[in-house]
Amino acid sequence: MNTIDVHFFADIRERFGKGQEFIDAEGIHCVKDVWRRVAGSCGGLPPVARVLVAVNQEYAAMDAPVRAGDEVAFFPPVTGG
Amino acid sequence: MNTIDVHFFADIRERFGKGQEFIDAEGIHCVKDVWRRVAGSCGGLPPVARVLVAVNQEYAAMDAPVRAGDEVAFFPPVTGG
Amino acid sequence: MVRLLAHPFDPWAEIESHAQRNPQWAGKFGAAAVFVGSLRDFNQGHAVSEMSLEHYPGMTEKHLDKVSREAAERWEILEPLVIHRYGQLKPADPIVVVAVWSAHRDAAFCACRYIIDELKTRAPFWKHEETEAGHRWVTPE
Amino acid sequence: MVRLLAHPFDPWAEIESHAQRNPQWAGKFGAAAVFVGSLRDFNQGHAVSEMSLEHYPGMTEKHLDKVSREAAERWEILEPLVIHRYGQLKPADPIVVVAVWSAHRDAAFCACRYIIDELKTRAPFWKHEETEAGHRWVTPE
Repeated sequence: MNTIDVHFFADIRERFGKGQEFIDAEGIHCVKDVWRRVAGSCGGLPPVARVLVAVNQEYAAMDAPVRAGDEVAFFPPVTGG
Repeated sequence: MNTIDVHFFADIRERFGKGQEFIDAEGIHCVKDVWRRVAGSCGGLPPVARVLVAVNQEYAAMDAPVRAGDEVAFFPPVTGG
Repeated sequence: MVRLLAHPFDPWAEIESHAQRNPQWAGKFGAAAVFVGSLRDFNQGHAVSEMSLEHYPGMTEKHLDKVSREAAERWEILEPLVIHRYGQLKPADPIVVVAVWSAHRDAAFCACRYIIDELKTRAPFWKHEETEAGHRWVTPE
Repeated sequence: MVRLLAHPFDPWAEIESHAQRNPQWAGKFGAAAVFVGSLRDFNQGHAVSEMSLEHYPGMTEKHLDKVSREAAERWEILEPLVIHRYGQLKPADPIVVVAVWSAHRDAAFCACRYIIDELKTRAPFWKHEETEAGHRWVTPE
């Protein structure tokens, strides 16, 4: 498995026009690399400062390490409850 | 109506052996007067400091005024809920 | 609404019927905070087999009405529901329910806590327990 | 116990069945603190006719399990019940239930408040409203 499983939720999912994308792990070291790769294909994204990140379903920072097989998610501030 | 309606609750009721007593309002000016009058007929009362008082169903102090027609109650610390 | 009950009751069913008695509330509240107190079978070092709850009829209702009104003045809430048992209780019996509905959770929580705390420290109720070691009046902890 | 539901539910009936599923609890707890959140028909200036709740399957359950465990480590409580809706909701529909049983009321209140606060600020749910002015993603207040 040499890919990274990327998920998008809520308005970020809408802007990407999809909820999931698999990317090649080649050249990916941290979350920010993943964001740059997927954002390249998408205009009109919210500022990175307003984007929350999870790696393998745990909150993570933009500079958190990522490797092949990881699941990375991008989403806006949560509004449950 | 020249009487005062005195109520006792919980262990104080048990020590008095009754839940209610009417006393003559003559000579009664404050709660402490009521207490002295009823306690006269009863040994083994708890120290006054541990007795709570209500006059007309509102919490009151031992020196609160009392007159004919009033309802006065003596009870221990409450334990509801 | 304040109710004193001499018989066992189902707290969750009472809460549900209170909301149903107020159909105009539907969609207006976003939060309900509830406290239910019930009788434990063990207290202050002894197994409890039965409890009787004495109260001061008249003063109890007045006090609980006043505390509910105070809560509604301090926080933006709908009319609270307060139910309290008296008389003979068995372990696991519900003793008290305080339910508060509000647009927002902070108001609901604060008002609920305020009412149960005031009730516990000021409402004229007295617990008398039957324990393995005899009977006794409960003293505040 | 954490449950995510795609259909409407009765919070009070769920609380009652949770306690009944745990008959060994009877008489052991003296306090239950409960929070129920439901959908208001008005939010941030607009009438709301419908809402959909998106979530992150897998992460949501993990997060709510973790928060429940943290609460049980910090306070002396029985296993909390956490239920959260997702999918399409109508005004007045219950969204979330947090119920905590304990020997004592302070632990029950604190743990209940902790869980709902953590859920609101961290659990991966997103609300999308249909309002009189169109649809919109809800932003945190």
